[in-house]
Amino acid sequence: QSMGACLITKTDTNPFFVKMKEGASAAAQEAGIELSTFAGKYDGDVETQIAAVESCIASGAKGILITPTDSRALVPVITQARDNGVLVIALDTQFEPADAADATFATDNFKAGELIGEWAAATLGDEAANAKIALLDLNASEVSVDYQRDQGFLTGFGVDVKDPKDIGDEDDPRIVGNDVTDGSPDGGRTAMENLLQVDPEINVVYTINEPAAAGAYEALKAAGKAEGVLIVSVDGGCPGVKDVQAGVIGATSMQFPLLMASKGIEAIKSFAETGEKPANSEGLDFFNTGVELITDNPVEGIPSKTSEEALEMCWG
Amino acid sequence: MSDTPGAARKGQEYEQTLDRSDKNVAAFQRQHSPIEKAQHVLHDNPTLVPVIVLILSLLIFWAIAGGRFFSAFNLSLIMQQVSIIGMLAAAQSLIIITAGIDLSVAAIMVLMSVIMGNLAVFMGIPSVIAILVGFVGGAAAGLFNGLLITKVRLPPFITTLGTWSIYYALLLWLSGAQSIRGTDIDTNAPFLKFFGNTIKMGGANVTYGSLLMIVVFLVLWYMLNKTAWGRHVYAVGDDKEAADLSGIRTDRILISVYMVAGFVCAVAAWASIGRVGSISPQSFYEGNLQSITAVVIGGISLFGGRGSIMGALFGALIVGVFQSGLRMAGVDVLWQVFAIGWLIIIAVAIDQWIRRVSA
Amino acid sequence: MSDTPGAARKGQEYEQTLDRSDKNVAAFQRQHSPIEKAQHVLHDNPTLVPVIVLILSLLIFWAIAGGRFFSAFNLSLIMQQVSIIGMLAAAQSLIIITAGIDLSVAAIMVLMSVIMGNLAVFMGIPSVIAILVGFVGGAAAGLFNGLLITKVRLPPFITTLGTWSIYYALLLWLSGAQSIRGTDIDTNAPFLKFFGNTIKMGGANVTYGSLLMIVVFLVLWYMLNKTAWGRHVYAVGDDKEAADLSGIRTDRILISVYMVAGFVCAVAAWASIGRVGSISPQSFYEGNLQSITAVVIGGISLFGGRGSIMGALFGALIVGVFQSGLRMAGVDVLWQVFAIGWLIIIAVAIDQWIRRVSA
Amino acid sequence: MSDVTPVVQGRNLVKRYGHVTAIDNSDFELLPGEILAVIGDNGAGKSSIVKAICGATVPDAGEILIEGEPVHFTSPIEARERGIEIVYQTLALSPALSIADNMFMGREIRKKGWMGDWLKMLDKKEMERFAREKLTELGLMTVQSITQPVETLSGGQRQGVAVARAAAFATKFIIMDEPTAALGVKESRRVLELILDVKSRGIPIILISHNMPHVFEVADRIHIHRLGRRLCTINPNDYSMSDAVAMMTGAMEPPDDLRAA
Amino acid sequence: MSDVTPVVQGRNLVKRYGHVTAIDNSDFELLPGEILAVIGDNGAGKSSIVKAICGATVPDAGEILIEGEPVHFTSPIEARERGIEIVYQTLALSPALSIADNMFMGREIRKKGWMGDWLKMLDKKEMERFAREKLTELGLMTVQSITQPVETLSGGQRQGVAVARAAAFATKFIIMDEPTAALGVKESRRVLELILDVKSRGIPIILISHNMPHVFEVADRIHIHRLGRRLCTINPNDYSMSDAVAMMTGAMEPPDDLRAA
Ligand SMILES: Nc1ncnc2c1ncn2[C@@H]1O[C@H](COP(=O)(O)OP(=O)(O)OP(=O)(O)O)[C@@H](O)[C@H]1O
Ligand SMILES: Nc1ncnc2c1ncn2[C@@H]1O[C@H](COP(=O)(O)OP(=O)(O)OP(=O)(O)O)[C@@H](O)[C@H]1O
Ligand SMILES: OC[C@H]1O[C@](O)(CO)[C@@H](O)[C@@H]1O
Ligand SMILES: [Mg+2]
Ligand SMILES: [Mg+2]
Repeated sequence: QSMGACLITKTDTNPFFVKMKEGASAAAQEAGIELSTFAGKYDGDVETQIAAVESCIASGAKGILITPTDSRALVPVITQARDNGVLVIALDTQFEPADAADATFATDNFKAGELIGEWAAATLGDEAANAKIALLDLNASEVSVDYQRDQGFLTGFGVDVKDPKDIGDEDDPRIVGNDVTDGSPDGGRTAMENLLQVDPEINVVYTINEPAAAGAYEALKAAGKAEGVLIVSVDGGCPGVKDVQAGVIGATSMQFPLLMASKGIEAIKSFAETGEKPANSEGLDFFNTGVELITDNPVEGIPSKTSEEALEMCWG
Repeated sequence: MSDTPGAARKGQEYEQTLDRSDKNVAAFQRQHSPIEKAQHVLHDNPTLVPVIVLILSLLIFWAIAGGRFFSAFNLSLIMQQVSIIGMLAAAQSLIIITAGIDLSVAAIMVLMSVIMGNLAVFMGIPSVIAILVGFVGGAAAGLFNGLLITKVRLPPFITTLGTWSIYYALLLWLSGAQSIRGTDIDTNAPFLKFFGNTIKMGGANVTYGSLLMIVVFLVLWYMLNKTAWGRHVYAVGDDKEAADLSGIRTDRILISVYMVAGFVCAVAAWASIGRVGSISPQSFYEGNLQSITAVVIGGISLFGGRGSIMGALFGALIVGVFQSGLRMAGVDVLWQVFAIGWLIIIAVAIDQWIRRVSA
Repeated sequence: MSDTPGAARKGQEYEQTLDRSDKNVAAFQRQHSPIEKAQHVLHDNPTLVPVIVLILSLLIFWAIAGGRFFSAFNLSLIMQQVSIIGMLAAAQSLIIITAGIDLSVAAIMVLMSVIMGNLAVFMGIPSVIAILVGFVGGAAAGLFNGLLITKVRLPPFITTLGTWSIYYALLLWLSGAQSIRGTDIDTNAPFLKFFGNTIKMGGANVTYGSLLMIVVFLVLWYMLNKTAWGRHVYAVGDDKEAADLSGIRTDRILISVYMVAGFVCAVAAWASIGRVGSISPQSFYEGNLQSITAVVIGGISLFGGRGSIMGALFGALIVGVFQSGLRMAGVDVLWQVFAIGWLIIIAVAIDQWIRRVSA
Repeated sequence: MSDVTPVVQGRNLVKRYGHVTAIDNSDFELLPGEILAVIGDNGAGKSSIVKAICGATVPDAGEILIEGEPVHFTSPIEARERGIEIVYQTLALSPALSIADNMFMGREIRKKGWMGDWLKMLDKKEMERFAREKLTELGLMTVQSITQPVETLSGGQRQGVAVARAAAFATKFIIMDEPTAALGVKESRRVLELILDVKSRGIPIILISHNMPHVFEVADRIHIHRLGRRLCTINPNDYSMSDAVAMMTGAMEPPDDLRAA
Repeated sequence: MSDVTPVVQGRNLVKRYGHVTAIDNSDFELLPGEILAVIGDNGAGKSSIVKAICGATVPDAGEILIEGEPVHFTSPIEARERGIEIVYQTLALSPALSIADNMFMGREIRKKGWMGDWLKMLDKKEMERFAREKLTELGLMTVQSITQPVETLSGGQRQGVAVARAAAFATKFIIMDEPTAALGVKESRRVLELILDVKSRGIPIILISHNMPHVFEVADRIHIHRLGRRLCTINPNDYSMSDAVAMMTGAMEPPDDLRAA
């Protein structure tokens, strides 16, 4: 019987996860692993992910790669998987606590946010003190990626975030407001419009991911503010990098879903063969798959790559 | 009269006095309280209810959120924001008037926008043709719903619960779960974004999409109220069996209604590309329930046969005004959800209260 | 007979022959084809249909996905997986039998699990009391639905569309949009996870939650079929006006049905904590539609008054078997969604075909 | 009117539906042991007045006395609890339920002992036995099975079930609203016999009908309703059908001494 | 049977509903200019047979000829297009729509010119005028407004609208299924007058009724239906009501020469 593994992503509607799936499938084929893939129907679909983990246990898989759609709610079921001798690796999103999984391969999401925050502050220079910031977050459930990026961005920008796990408890007057996007373009557009209504002078826009950024840009364009507003985002998908090139997005933090996937498959393979579990990065409670700031307007002191370079590395 | 053959030719004896019977019909007069009078006026013009609710909510949020809320700019923005759900609500109204319900409208719309995008952006087919293919596709999806409902005789709720899954799976498959980028559309098929163009008037920023929504409503209103087809649609929703017996081809009417609704969804698909600026399989996941919400707040009866399609337009606008107003007043998203829940209940309760008077 | 006072005491003359009239009723015999015979058998035992579909789908997936699928372990896993939606479907069935629909069942359930969790885990209140508070809360949420439906006379669809938003907003608020961790529950209130315990028998892993689901169905089946209350529930769903006139307090029955349904949702809430192992405000967002799906696949008529609640159990199991089988066969989620869409359509189409025979 | 206390009496009843006044200050009495026919044009308010009497609608004004005692029914159940039964124009049967279920709707019999007391279990056997007995008594046992759903019955059979239900449980009086309207000659005859049979058991009946020969055949008194109120009551032995029709249609003034208050 | 070609003729018609055979090899004819009454017990199959004739149900076997020519109606519209109108037991009106809308349901008049041709705009004025005219002709103009919804009318008025609709548009024949069942004495009389009026315009009528006096008053011939088939047809001048009732209920055998094939 060949070695089985599972990949469980949040949804099938986000290019990021689709890419991850492609990467994992390719790596699995190479490694001689039979990979089954699963996904929730929407971001936050806890039950489908639980059922998927259970099916993986039932089918005798050696390892599970999962991007938990709720970092806490899925802990019990993956604990059960581990008790059954299955290696569980979190991708992209950490569990809470992170050591609920055997390992995590993820972007340092706080760092990803911090980078774009620092970049935005540096780009504005002295004007950063008078910035008007819009924060376009994921959804009402505040999962870990959501607050890590949001709070990382604010930290990088120089805002006091108070509780770093709570979105929206800040009282810095430069923050115009938060709104949710569901990580989709139509959500991004409506959220941007709403915040513009609260203050038309917004000049810095943080977005949870690039689909949301694309929607936000449409709203700014429609309001005649295509120029002069900094949009920053996270992902580094090829469409997003092209948006950087086109000046739609000022800077984005690139993630490496293919790396997460291939690392994950590798880990399962070596676990199955040697029983060895992967180790975390130094000083972190996860394995950092790296993050790169992509911008065509680099600033002093923050290493970054240009969109042209980034097009070589991007995914999707 | 005695019971012998051929003796019964002049009616019963006891009926002979009928010629002298009173020819008047009963007429009763009585005083009405002002509330009852208002109730009657509204009863005779039921579309007034959502209009009044709309005006009231505008005034309330003006008071709460101030001039920024009541600006031409913001009002035109609300129009923009409701335009897509508004068009879905128009399609939904048609179906609800026939006593049906369509849980698949949003899936049809997103599916068609993906098809238009794939054809025009990736396959290089001229936008106009891509759009036409989308229109045909929308009508075909409606036709499929209609056939299941009329020929297989499945209840509309069940049919569209099923086809919603089917259309949703198809759109995931066709899109490969990828969004089509706004800039790619701009370069390869800018015409897909046509309805994103705006007309600036004073402070207002009216998109073509907002105007399209109004046109869609006016056209459907005309069809429903000024043509024989429209009378038949109402008759089918009112009492299908009676409509059948009085010589309406009810199956044909129902199929045509689902096709028109599917077509309207495809029109909304085109407009949504202009609105969102890109094409994403994850958009409008809640569009079905949102369109139903607009319809019921607009006072169209879920039992069919009653209500004006214009109500759905006002219903969609009321929801838009609430969302915008609450946001401006700095209310959390979660309390917006809460408020919409109460809005549905209160709006329909008022409507019920008014309908309780007989004409 | 002539029309003079007091002369009409013996009936019409032409009726005098009635004594001799034929006392037999028409009886017709004819041959039936085997298909028609099968149709009749199924017509007389409509719950057989979902049972047969269930058995067929088990066999099909056995053939496709092999022994791993048909193992005791996997079958007991399917039971576990459907247990929560199954209980929601039980609550939903009750309501659908009264010709209603409840879009708020899942929201009530999650809200009650959040309340139980907040009380027991964060506020240190004994689990038993927290659970009882949840039960009372579930019944109260049902009562609120029931009052809107009977006293304000809102259609159930609209009522629960509204209260769904309200309950959903409340649960987001109470949970602070955060899940309660499994480990916190284990330390502070392990009893909340009671229904997550399993009995191992052979390879099977039967959770208490799966057994609870079956108990819930049996109890409701008993109530519906063996008590006067149950007869009244069916009568209300069948023809509310007739039930009213024949002396049923229909409003009271409806309110009791919504309360029982709310209570069952709260029971499911407790079980869901055991099932999920944690309490997540974003779980079961689609539970409403999923419970309706189970009910309709189980052959309960959306028009009310017809169908056995056991059908919903089989409906839920059929969906579970499909999902598990497709997953094991390595089919993508999107094609799973696609398959469930067709399953709904085909299952209900078969049901319609069978109902088309008159008894 | 007479010195016996009426079984049921309505005084100055009023019921409005929006613009329409369905009952316009009308009086009403039913005397012990009698068959009272109520006749009147379509829309005269006949159904409205009997509905007010049995609690199916609540009158806007006026009072109702049962055996001299004022009552305020707010639902048909309250009337039923006092032994008042009504056969509606629309029958009020649940199509998907069985004949037995329908007959016992709202007054089901529970099993004896703990099964009934604690588990509230119905005694289906007993209910079916009783239902079969009643239908047989009324010569209506042409139905195949007492457990068949009412929707599988013909219109005449359904009417039979509704009438049998009322006859089986009434102790005070029975109201029948056009019970023969949809029935054939033979079936109508059976219902009339049934009415006389019920009367012979001492239970008074209110019969609404447009069929003058039927009315004149069975009624002891005739209440003529016109434009929402009682015009007069007549004795069928004193007046001809022509007179009754003339009065009810407004072609003839009622004799002064019979005029309603 | 006679040498004139029947307006409509049914031969060996069969219609089954599951276990029930509603029409059992029955024949049927309507002759030019006549009023044909159809009588029979409840459930005998009267409604079923006229529904088969007008396309509301499709018979399982047998043939239907209109003026000697075989037809296969699959919907009431096809019958209607040939000038056949039917007033159903259930009336078949749309309660929320206006009187005028109901009268023209399925045969609306469009505006003249491009508005009608291109925009398919209805000519509401004209339809209302016509509807008012027809109702007035039939003495039914007691309704307040031709645009009021049918649900605001009394039962008798609704019946009037249904009958007026049929009378206004029929060119071949009209079927009326128990048109007076729910009507009062006065209202019934008006419908009977209307039937005679239609007949005098040369349009034959099929009248189903349980009211023997009505049947014997207006019918030229009486079709007696029993147990799903035509038992015989009789001439009301040759037979008494007692005979008809006896035959229809099985108390008397029909004379051999009249027995249906
Ligand atoms: N629920 C109701 N809503 C509005 N109007 C009503 C209602 N019930 C009765 N009416 C009106 O009240 C009046 C009296 O109606 P009712 O049914 O009592 O007449 P009726 O004498 O029984 O007539 P019929 O012989 O046709 O049965 C009619 O004009 C009718 O339209
Ligand atoms: N749609 C149907 N489905 C099942 N059975 C039907 C249907 N229509 C009629 N029947 C049955 O066919 C038989 C004939 O019914 P039909 O309505 O033709 O009788 P009828 O002579 O018109 O009776 P009535 O005088 O009561 O109107 C009855 O037994 C009836 O139950
Ligand atoms: O929806 C949130 C998700 O979106 C992504 O940014 C990809 O676009 C993921 O990293 C994250 O988990
Ligand atoms: Mg009446
Ligand atoms: Mg009939």
